[in-house]
Amino acid sequence: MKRDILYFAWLRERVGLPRETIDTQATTVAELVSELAAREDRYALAFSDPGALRVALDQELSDFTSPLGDAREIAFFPPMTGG
Amino acid sequence: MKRDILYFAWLRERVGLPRETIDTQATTVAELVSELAAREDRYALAFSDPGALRVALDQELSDFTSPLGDAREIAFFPPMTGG
Amino acid sequence: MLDIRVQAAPFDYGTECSNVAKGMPDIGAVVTFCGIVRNNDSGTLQQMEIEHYPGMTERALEKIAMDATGRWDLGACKIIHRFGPLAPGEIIMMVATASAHRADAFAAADFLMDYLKSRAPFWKKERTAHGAEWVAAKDSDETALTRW
Amino acid sequence: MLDIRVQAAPFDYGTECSNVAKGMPDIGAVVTFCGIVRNNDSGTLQQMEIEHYPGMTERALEKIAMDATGRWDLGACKIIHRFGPLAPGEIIMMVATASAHRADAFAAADFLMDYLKSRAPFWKKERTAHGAEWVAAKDSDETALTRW
Repeated sequence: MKRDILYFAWLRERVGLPRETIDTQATTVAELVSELAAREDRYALAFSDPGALRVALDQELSDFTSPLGDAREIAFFPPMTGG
Repeated sequence: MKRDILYFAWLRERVGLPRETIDTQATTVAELVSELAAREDRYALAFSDPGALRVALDQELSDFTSPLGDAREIAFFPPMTGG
Repeated sequence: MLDIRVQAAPFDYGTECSNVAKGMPDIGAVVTFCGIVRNNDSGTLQQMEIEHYPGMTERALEKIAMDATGRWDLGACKIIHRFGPLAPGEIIMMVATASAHRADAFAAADFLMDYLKSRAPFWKKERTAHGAEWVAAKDSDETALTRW
Repeated sequence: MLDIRVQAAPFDYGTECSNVAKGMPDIGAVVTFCGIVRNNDSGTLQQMEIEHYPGMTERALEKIAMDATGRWDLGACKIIHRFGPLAPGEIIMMVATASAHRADAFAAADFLMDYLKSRAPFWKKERTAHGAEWVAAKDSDETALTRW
């Protein structure tokens, strides 16, 4: 299934791009992370500590154990620092 | 000793004046209150429930058990409602 | 750093908010509170008259502000309180605190308001077509002080 | 009643404070918070760059504001948050809450800030002569959420 993957802040800088569309068989966030980390060194580095990351499915904060479901847009980023 | 006695809010309205100078032998706030309450009906009414009143000695909040000391200005008023 | 004013004249809340931390590089957070003459439930309030104790008021506000700056790391602390007759919707008073961090600014503003409510010599009288009545102090305002 | 804006442009904090409760007879209390780009201890900060997640940001802020209006009796709730490059001393964001009573206005503003800090998709990067660094989230910001 085709999904848009978005990266923000230092994750965006490590991966080297803000968004990309990939075709994936992953069914959970954790599976998607494993698939991305296996792609290239820069992805492996970016996702080396998933506990330090957050994920949003279609712009809703979610968990790494969540099923991807129909989510079109999956975003990864460091903990937020608003305000 | 001569002391200025001030009244505020509904206490001022009941006593019928905002301030007066009296010559008193009272040595504590409680004694002064008894003396004032004994003067006239309007004072008796104004001071009928001292628990509902507050006192300041020379512009510092104080207690009814406090000695009057050198205080020149003794103010009585209801609980404050600032803000 | 302390800015304390007791006045009959109106003041511009927006302007006072803007200038709390002007030119202070260490400030990351400003909190302001503004109290407004609220109408009663039946909408019949004509006027709120605020009486105060000139001299003691300034001293009490200064003490409260000093207590706040002693407890929290504040770069600025402002209290403006009006007295005299006010119409519904008019601004009664404001406080503003500025700090490096938000927790200090919030706690200090909250503290200022709690003490201002029951330790500063102001009294409110509400006037409607049916007459005038002094606003009674709330027990909850007195117990709020135990938080600190 | 909700006023939520995410923008690169500056806004006038004073004006935004003034108009929170304009024309609302039930409001007795307004609380505002304003976040400012604070310089670092050595005074070498050149710029703070704020990145955000367009679309999700607006949704997250709306959810946080809705949660606040569900928990407290608010007549108005405003959040303005900027993104892009900001200089030291510039205003980053503000929240404002209006209520009949001060306790609701204070609690809601404090709540909005706690959730905004760690549940709205903003990230800050600080630039000095020595390079740029992403601001790390603080554990204390995450634990602050357990207060609510």
